Amino acid sequence: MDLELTQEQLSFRAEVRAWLAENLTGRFESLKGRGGPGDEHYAVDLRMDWNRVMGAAGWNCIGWPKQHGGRAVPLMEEVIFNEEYVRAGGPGRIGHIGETLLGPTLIHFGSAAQQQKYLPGIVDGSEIWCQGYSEPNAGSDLANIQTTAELKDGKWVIHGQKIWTSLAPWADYCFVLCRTDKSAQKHKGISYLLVPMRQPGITIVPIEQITGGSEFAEVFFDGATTDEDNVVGAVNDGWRVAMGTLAFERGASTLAQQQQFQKEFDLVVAAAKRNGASKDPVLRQRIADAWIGLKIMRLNALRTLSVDSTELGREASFAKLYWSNWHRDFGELAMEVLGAESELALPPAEHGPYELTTLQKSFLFARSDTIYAGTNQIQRNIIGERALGLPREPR
Amino acid sequence: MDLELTQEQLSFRAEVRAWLAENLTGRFESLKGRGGPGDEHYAVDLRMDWNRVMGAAGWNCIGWPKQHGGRAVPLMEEVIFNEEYVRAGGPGRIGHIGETLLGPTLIHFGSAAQQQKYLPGIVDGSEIWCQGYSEPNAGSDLANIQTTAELKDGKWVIHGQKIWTSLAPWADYCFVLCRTDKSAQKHKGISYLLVPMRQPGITIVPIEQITGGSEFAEVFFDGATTDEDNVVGAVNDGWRVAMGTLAFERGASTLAQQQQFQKEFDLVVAAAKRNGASKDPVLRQRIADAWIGLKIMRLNALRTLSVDSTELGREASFAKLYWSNWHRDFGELAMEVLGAESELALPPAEHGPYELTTLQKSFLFARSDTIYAGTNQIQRNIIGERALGLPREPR
Amino acid sequence: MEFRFTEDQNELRSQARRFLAAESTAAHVDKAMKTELGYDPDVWARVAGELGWPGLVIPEAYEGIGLGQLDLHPLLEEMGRHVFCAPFFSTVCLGANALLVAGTTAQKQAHLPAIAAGELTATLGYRGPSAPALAEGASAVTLVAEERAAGFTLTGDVSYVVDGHSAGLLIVAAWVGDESSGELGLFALPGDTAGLTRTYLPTMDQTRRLASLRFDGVQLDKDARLTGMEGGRALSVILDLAAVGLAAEQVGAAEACLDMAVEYAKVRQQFGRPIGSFQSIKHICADMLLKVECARSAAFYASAVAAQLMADMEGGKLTEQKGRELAEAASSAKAYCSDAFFHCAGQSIQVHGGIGFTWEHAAHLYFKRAQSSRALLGSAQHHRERVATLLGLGDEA
Amino acid sequence: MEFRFTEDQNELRSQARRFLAAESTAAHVDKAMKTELGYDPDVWARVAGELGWPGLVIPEAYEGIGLGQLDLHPLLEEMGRHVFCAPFFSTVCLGANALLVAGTTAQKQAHLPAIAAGELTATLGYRGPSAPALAEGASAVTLVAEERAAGFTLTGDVSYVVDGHSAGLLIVAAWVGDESSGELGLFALPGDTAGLTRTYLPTMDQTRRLASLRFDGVQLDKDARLTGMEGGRALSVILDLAAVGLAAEQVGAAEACLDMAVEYAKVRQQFGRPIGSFQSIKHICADMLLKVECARSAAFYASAVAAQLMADMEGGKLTEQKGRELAEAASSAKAYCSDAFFHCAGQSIQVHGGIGFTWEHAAHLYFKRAQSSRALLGSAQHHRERVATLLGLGDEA
Repeated sequence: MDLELTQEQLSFRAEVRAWLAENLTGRFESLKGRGGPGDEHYAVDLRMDWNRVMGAAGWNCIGWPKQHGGRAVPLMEEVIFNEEYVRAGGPGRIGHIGETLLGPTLIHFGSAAQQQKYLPGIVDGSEIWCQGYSEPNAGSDLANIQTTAELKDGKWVIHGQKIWTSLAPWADYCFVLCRTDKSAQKHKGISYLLVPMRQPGITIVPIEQITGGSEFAEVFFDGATTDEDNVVGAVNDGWRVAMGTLAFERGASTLAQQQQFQKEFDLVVAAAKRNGASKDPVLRQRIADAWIGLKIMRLNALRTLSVDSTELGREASFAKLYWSNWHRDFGELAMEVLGAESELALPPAEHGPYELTTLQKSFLFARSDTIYAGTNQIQRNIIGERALGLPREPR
Repeated sequence: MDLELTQEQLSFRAEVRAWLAENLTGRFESLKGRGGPGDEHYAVDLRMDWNRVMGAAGWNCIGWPKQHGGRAVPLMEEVIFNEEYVRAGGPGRIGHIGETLLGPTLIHFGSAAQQQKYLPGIVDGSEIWCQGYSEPNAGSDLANIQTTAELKDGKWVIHGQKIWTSLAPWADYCFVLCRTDKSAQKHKGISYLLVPMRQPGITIVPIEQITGGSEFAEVFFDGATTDEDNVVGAVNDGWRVAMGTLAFERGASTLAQQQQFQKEFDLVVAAAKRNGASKDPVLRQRIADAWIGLKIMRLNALRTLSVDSTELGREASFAKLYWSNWHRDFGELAMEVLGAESELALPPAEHGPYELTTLQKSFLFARSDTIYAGTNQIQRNIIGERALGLPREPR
Repeated sequence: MEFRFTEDQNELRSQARRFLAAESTAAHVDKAMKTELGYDPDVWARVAGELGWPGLVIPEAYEGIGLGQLDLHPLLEEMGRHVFCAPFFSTVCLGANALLVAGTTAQKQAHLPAIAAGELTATLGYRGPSAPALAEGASAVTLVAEERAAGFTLTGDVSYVVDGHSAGLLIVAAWVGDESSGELGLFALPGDTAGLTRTYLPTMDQTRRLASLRFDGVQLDKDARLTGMEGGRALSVILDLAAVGLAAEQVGAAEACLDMAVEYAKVRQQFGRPIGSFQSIKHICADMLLKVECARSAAFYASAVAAQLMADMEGGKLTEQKGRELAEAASSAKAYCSDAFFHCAGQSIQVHGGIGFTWEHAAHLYFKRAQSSRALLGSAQHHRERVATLLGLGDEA
Repeated sequence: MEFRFTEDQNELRSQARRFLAAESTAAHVDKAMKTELGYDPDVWARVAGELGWPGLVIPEAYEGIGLGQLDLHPLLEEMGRHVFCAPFFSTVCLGANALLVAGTTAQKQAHLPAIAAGELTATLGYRGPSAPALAEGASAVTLVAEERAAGFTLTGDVSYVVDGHSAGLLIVAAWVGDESSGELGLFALPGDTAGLTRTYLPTMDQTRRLASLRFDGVQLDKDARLTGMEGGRALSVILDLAAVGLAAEQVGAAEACLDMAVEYAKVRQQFGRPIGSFQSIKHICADMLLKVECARSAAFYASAVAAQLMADMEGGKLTEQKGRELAEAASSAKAYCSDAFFHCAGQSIQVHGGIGFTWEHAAHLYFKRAQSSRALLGSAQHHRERVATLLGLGDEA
């Protein structure tokens, strides 16, 4: 075990830190600490500018292979970048769906033509992607999607409805799971299509969420089209491609998220010191427990990063379950520490009709953490079946 | 709502209290507070004597109809009796399986001959019963029993194995669920037999449990017999009879149990006051929480007792889940309050090789509370399906 | 011994459920919570006029209906169940109770008939904005009442006052002289008293309004002070009564969360079967049921103790013992019901999945209400600590 | 940056698992735990002779193998996994560590080679039987060492001493002069010193022995006092090292509980399917996995910090900062691993159903060990409070 950074890693960190200090200023100052989960629809246009500035300096997609425009840095450097980015207050990455989901999918499953057409826009920060997976009747049971695509005159014609699509109003493209063979069994007959968002036949309806914001949207496809060759992998083999996408996440961003949580934790400690809760032995227990949990989140991620990708340890299987539950419990603790004050939203004069504090947003939004991207229940099934080898439920 | 006792109830209580004060003395003094769950094999012979003394004074089966030897007192009087009994330190009732399970079953489902033959021995305290339900492969899935009974020459001949049978070495009779029609579906073809325990073909093997005691036993039937007419209800209709038995429990003893728990709680409070844990704000929270939980246990039982038996409220559906989880958590709290001292068993000179304190036994035995008589998992299924009407799992 | 609702109480519950199912729908709540007033005055007028609820526990001598705190219980459960936006909790559980506990006959006569008639709303404020987070009751009071020949001068702040920006009658707790005097006084004053500034405070839970009150040397007559009971003791009893009322509300709201979750789990299909057939969802619902019913036991019992105490007080034979019983029952109920409601509101979102955290679905209203109810009148932790003290823990040395 | 076990550590683990799978079976444990000694001396002789484990972290200068605390980690995990009954924890984690931290070169020379050779067992005692339940570390010490010209006279009691009835070498903490002096001393003495009475204490967990020591004016020479580091600081470091070791043990034991439960859930059939296919059981196991791996992260990191600290100390450059890091890591690990092991031991019984609470099945051994490990060296609550203090909570005013 060696928990120290190498000389190369230290100088990489210095480079990242210096660049951010120099560039995340001026008109971008207002973005600091904003645009994360629960806040993804904040100042999108400015964040798109920022995304292009990042791209021009070569900071998008640093882990990608060089031939696809990346820097091919090792995983630990990606971690260091993400940590520095959070430390500097870097805003939620508007291009993250392209960089972490669609890009790796195309690199792995896409044709050379697809790679040439779509990857540069992600790398230079000019094009934004969104994800079209969930549907009203395909949540935990994702394979139950009903959106269809039919090939007509060299184009896929799409009908159906997607839901929980972040950034839909701003995205240039969407990767959409569609049923392309209705006669096939559930997991078969699905194709993975790349669809331009700015066309007739697509209607976007924002979903107002518990915080009053509208990070997510419903996307209705009513005869929207995409070219025949915009299918990733083979036709009717989209399920395998989609599952591949989910496997690309290997913990580099978990550490950045852990650091984001650390910032929220620091806010709670500051509040406790201000209002006297820090002297209360019962709350001290809970604050210490949260701190230990946060530390373990980091250690788990470091373990995940330290194993070869071929032998992903069991500690990777529960990362989502762990952080989402930690964050849910933490939100509750934050409110308890604030006491009566926990109710007070931001004053109406300066802010909108319903503008919450950072900790209130965190408290509320954390309730979705245990639901999206695989509910707690689904996560426990996966851990039980894949990591422990317990038998599946009879279907 | 009226939480006061009536004049009649007050004088009944005085009568019970006076009798116990006069009789639970002398040679029975050593029984005080003993023989409860986890301790049922304690001083069985003396407790059998005590059971006969109780019977002679008319205190066994006071809720039974008069024609069956009871006093036909209302439910609230049963509650009062049980509470006074616990308050006086009355030992675990050695005849409780006969009084609360077999007796009501015979009164409801038995023939007149069966009632005349078996009920008097329960009422006068001379005969002890045990229960033959669970088997190694029929725990949560009770209907999966494999013990068979075949009718030969006017006698049922029994082969198989029962497990978790309390008081087996001392019992005169056992009520045994046997498969009497192997060709029938799982819940059909089961009969409810009354079997004398003192006969060849029955082998009793005590099971040593976590506390070092042996409250339970395995009972092996290897050609044991019982008369043809010792079947309760119709042949092959025993499942219905067995389920009926389980429904007879309506909370009168829950209140006595709550009071038993109150005694354990008082021990913990005394320990906390002695060793300073009572000044610790964190443990104070947990002690208060346990007290509130105990109070609610009592209030739930009072609600159950206050509704007509035909409209059993939902609060009855979770009594087992509630008290077993309370007791489990309480045992853990007890150990935390004791701190380092929690490890110290009783000194070896006076006691056996492994003799635990009351709170240690409670702590350990509570781990079986969430398992026997329907595990937590089964209880939650029952609540979900029966009280809330949620759909059953597809089988 | 009987521990169940009477026929009359069940009838009151049915009446309330009928009315609120029609007049406190999700659309009504959404509309009301976006106004600064926080409720629909027309609906409130009907509540007072047609149903007489504001006068329910006001004695007939003061033109009320003369029922007890126990009869309030089913009503409050239903209000919680429907997230009813109205100044009922503030006016009845805080304001009217304060007058009943601490008012003189003249003071009761002056205000209770108007409250019963629905013409006057009222509330109680006690917490200073600068009070430590964990302080509660008297120890959270920072307002000071200086005694003059002609009356009192009130200076300082009170915050977190339920419906404090709109209530017609304000009752506030203040230290007489200063805090070191240890003498707490309760004062009643009209909402539009000169020198008083009221500020509406936007809250995370928009279904219950809070306000802050600034007293800038407010002059009150001598008879503004409620002298029917010593101020510290009175504040404690009033807050206990309010906590019992809040607990009842929490029970009804928690049950609404359970019911929503169960209904959804029966119809929502995933993997070709209703999600309620999966053990994970089924067991979540089972645990919610347990908490709802345990909460009901605790709150209903507390309501019974509250009813007895009020009866004893009317009969002029209020004992220390009864006050202690109320404290124990109220703190137990508030602690348990707060946690139970919060648990159910959170789990209801979990069972609903994605739609559970949308604004469109009512689940978020309950979740926010659960959080705000938990923080109001002292946290569960505060109430458990109080129970520990009442059990005599820590007294030994 | 690398956070994983090395090849050598994995090899050590495999070796340990092979040996213990053969020599620490359920039958061995059952036999050992029924003796007053608490372990099989023949097996212990083999552990020392064949495997050299007692000398693992003893420097080569003192005839040990010279590995670090980090290499101890996989070994302790395996001992926990097999509920190994042996004086390893007492001799190495308490005794040898105490000498390494606080001993002079002469004292190390006097005892460590014998420990490494397996000829001498050792332990550390600090808690007085009359210390308050929540006191821990120095504040739990009640033994007094009176200073004389020729040495020290020790009077008083030490209890809860792991293997205290059988250890060849006892190291005890005592107040020098009296408690008001604030000066803590550590003293090493042979188990058979005159004036010392040792009493074996039967325990709920029979797999780890406790004893009480009565000092009836025990006379010790001057050089019995360990003077390599100031006593109070040394005790704190030693107890942190021991807590780290205990945490590693807890990880292995927790994983054994998980493995047993999973294996059983795969084969046990009810309702015509393996019980592990039911979500309720599957999710219990998933949560156990999570706790086991999180516990491992916490304990392994703490072992790394312990290894660094020992290396720094050997190099003569131990800083305040490193001591603080160890305290933080040790208390975090002990708090988390205690709760994780207890959780897993309890849930393993639940998954096993009826057989889980029989004496015949090993589940009860783990459950009792989980409870005793939780109580040993300070409760999870104590360690969380310590973390809170280290975070600077409560320092502000």
